[in-house]
Amino acid sequence: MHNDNTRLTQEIIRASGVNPSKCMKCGKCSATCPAYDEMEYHPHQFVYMVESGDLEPLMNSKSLYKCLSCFACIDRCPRGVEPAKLVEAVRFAVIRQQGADHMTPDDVPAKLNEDIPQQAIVSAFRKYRK
Amino acid sequence: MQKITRDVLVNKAVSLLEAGEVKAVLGWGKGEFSYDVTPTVFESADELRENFVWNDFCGANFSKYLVSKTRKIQGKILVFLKPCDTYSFNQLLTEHRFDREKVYAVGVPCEGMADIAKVKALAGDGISAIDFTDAGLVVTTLYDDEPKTITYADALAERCVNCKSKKHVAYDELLGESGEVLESARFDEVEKIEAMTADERFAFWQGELSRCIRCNACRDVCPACTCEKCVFDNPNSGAENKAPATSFEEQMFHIIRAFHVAGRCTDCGECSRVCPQNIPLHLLNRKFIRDIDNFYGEYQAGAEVGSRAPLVDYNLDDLEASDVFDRRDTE
Amino acid sequence: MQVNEYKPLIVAFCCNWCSYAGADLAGNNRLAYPADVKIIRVPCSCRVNPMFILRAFQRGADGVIICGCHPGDCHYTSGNYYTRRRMALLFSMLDYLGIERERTRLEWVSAAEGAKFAATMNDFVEKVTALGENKRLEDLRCKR
Amino acid sequence: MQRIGVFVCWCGSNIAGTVDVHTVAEALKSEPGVVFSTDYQYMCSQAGQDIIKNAIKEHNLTGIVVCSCSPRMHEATFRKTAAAAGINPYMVEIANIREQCSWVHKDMQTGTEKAIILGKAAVAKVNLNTPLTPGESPVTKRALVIGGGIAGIQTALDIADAGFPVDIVETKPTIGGKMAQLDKTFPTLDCAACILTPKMVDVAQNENIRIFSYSEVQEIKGFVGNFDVTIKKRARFVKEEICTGCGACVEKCPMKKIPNEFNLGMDNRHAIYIPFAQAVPKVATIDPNACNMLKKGKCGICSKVCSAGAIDYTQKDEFISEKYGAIVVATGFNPISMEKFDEYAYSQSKDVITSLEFERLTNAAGPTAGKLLRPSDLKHPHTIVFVQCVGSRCAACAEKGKEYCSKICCMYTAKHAMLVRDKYPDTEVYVFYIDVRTPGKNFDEFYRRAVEEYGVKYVKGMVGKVTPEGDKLKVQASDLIANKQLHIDADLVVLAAAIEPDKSARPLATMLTASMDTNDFFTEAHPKLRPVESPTAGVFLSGACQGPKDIPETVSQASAAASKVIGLLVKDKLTGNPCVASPNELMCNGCSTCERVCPYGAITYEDKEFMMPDRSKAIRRVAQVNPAVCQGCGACTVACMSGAMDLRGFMGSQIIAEVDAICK
Repeated sequence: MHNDNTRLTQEIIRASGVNPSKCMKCGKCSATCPAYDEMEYHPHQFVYMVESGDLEPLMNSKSLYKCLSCFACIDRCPRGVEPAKLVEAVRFAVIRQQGADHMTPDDVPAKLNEDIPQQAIVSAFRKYRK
Repeated sequence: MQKITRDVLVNKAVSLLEAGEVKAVLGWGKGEFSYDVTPTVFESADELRENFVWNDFCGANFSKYLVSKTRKIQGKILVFLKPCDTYSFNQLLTEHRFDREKVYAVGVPCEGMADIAKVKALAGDGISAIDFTDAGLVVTTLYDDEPKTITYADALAERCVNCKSKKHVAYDELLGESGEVLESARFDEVEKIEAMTADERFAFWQGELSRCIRCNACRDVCPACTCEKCVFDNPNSGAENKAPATSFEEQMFHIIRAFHVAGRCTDCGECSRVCPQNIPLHLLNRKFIRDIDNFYGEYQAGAEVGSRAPLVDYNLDDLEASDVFDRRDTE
Repeated sequence: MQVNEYKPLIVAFCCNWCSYAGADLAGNNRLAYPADVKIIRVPCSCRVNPMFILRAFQRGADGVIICGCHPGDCHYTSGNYYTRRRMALLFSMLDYLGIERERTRLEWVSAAEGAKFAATMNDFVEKVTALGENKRLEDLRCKR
Repeated sequence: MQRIGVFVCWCGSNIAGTVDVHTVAEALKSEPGVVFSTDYQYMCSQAGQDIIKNAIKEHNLTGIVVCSCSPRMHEATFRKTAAAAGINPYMVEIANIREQCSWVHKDMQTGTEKAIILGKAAVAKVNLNTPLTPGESPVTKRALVIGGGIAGIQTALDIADAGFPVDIVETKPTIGGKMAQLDKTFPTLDCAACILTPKMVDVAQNENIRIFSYSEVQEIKGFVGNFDVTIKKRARFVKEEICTGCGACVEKCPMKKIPNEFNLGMDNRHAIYIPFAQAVPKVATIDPNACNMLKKGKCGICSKVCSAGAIDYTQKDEFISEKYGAIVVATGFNPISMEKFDEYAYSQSKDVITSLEFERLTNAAGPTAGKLLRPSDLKHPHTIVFVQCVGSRCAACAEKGKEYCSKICCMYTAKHAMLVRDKYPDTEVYVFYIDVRTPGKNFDEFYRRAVEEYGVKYVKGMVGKVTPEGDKLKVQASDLIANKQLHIDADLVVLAAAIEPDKSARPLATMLTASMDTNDFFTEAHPKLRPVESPTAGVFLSGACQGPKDIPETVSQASAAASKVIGLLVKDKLTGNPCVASPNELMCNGCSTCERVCPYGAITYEDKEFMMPDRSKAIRRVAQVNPAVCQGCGACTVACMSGAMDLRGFMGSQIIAEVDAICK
């Protein structure tokens, strides 16, 4: 389990390209986050939890999906840590573990609809096909 | 074949000479054989019309001559520079080796120069005449009745196959058009050697360097080797040796020479062109260039005047000498 | 004493302010290292010309090591930074020529690191001894 | 050929225990140049030194090799011995057969063999030694201090008190610097003006000090002890010697809407102005960009009202050339621009201010006469938010901030917060911090008092954004300990802006050939042991130009720099280290490579005429080393391709001789 966790942590760090040890715990990401109040774990906690390998609660938390990817935290972080990229990487990790939520090319035509921007489907396809 | 014609060059030189703008012209002059071109100082229009040469054997880089010629000749000197020569020209200016005011630099476009060794290999010895036609070099030899035609591509010198730049980085006037800095495969051979085992590398260089006759041609032609007195000619330097007394000394010569031009070598390729033993000396220089690019960021000597060469510069977080190998091994 | 036991010849260039003092400290603390190491004092590691290194090899040295102040601690503020670049390039070139890379080394030894000096020399001598005599630098030309 | 004497020391049993000293002395006898060789128990003792002296006389020795302990121990001793016996002290070489031989090897045979080789190397070197004489250069007994803030003032006063003339060059119309703008000072809360202005007056009254205000350094030539400096005294259109500083001109000047730099643009001044009441020199200055008379030739009121007749519209910039022995850089700092920190709305709201602006707002001589009123509507603010580390410790945003800690912000913010709570207890004060850094005497106690006694609310966390809304500033911040996001309706937001070196520092460093770090702070000669000197000899560092500093630290460094300057100026002559680089002009290419690696700026170039190998004459550019500036590192010798540059005492040929002696 421990090894698994370490491997997963490293995978997340690698996939995101973020080095969480650059964080100086100033909290500016959380100060700037527009979705803060809806989160159980806040951006600075995110970074710390990944840094310390405390992934399970994070992956089970709804907070993951509260992040709007507005990138305000990336813009404001004085150390260049880029918390939003970590959030995205953790989301991917969850999706990979879920295994079943895949999208196949066959699913695409059914979803085509004037109200949904085509780009959204393309990116959903990219995200969920593996 | 060169696109720009001899007439354009000669006319330019003659008009500036006759107008008194320049006192002398540094250019390519007729040599003993048709493929033999001699660096020449022309001081009259007649000499120019008579002896000036412009063809696919005009590989010589004249920047170096400016060091001594600007001292000797009163007044301006016109010098013809191919794109690769302009880098050497700038590097010499960076090192204050001649007075820019005393030179009128005319940029000449270059389509790549031919290597006489390649021509000889294809046409045989005893070349009596070479004509430059659209189809290629038409070579007449003493032994064959029929002239042979060799394409320009087949005759192209190695350094021109891997031409790094068709851009003139310095000139007062440009004849024709300047080109661009090119993506070249000039480090491929270096990489090939790096990929060998230490034993193979040793065997390769032993094979190459053992042919050295210490004629010093590489040093004498090199536009980076303009020292007032070379360490190898200086009894107090501890490296003096005009001719090698022990087997080691060549290598000391070649390593030191490459080291002395490291960060200053513009990769003009003159050293390998003139080597009578065909030792690929440019592979030593390119090794340094490649290492510098990899370790300290890309640097092209002579690209601009006044740039700080990598060996007279440093960063606080430069790579450690011991990491040089780890870095390569993990690449 | 064994007769034909191979003893390498090691030349060590030490900067006056840090590494030479580090070597003295190794002496003060009686930290032994092989007598094959002969130290030449230079004001700063940046005084070491690649020609000196090649000269040592030419005259039969089996290994050459250069020791200087740690980066940031140079008595002359920046000398060792130049050394670092020069040696990185030189060592890389020697390796390119097929010379064993263990024969050259650049180490940072402070005046307080007597133990590091002795350990470095022990290690260096051991590595060079394992390689044996320095033939390649001399042999690069002689075969025809 | 040298006549060399070899002296092998036993050092009791320290050497003789592992090295057969007789064998060493015998073996070295046959080395080239050696005419005498002996051994003795303690060479460094009086008796041992006498042996050396006698041998020098008896055998007409020209060179000495002492095989003994490390040269770091007794090289100086034996050099003196040689000098006493009449030979040049630099003809002595030491073979270190104790620390680097007898003490690290156990076996007598090994030790002896190695000692002989080390002795041979020393003999080989001495064979090539030449007598060296240290260069001497005179010292101009006057110092230049660049910058007239507290650092420059303190340095100048200390140097002047020691009896040396000092000139201060200050770009502003008055000395005083940043400290003159401050209200109170931590941790004692003295009023800045009360402790600074008497010092400014001391400067004005000190006979040894000249002040060049409204001036800048134009050119610096020369080297330690002998700098030639050109100072540009900008035209202030007022005759400094005549102006009494009465201020009548200022009162009558019709151009009165010029942003007042001294109050950071928070109020206005006139086109003719005196920055503040205690300015030194207390003379008026006309701002040529604002004055109607200078711009359009219309007005001239100041000239009419000036009873002293000090106004001179035709005044021109004046250039003063002076010689100095030492130069002190005290160019200080500035807060960085806040324009790029959009999230804090500095450009959008007048009520988002920097800490320095806050100082002016609480200063009795400031735009609000010391009443804390917010700039937008001059109302008393009830909720104030202080934000720390704005632009400091900012690694990701090089274009916005600085990677380093600005050091002074924690303390001045505590001071501001405490003073507000003290004067206006009805005010709520928040301080958002990442870490509170308070190393310093009575510093942490001070900060704790702000929290414990004055009720300042310190919140661990940062402010994410500030949004002006109505007459409030909506502050969104995180409280990391409570794990909450806070939303505060503030009336005033104070940003602790990072500090950076003054913009004038970089061109000045170039003129001085003094080195700087990537942040444009001047580099010290040694980070621990020579913190107030620049690596360039004769250039000293005072205050924040070397790194962020508070007032006590600045003053300490200023006095330290002054003592270094005094130590230099008391000397009549400077004796250099003779082991310096020297170029062989015949071989020099003039290529500037050596100049680029020299950390001291010791190398310059000259055009000289030479006879060329073909007997023609040519002008060539050749390197010149200033022996008073060169420290003898040798970086240039390796950079020099032709080998024209060599290092005395460590010549290439000498080192090669040592290599050969060891390897043969």
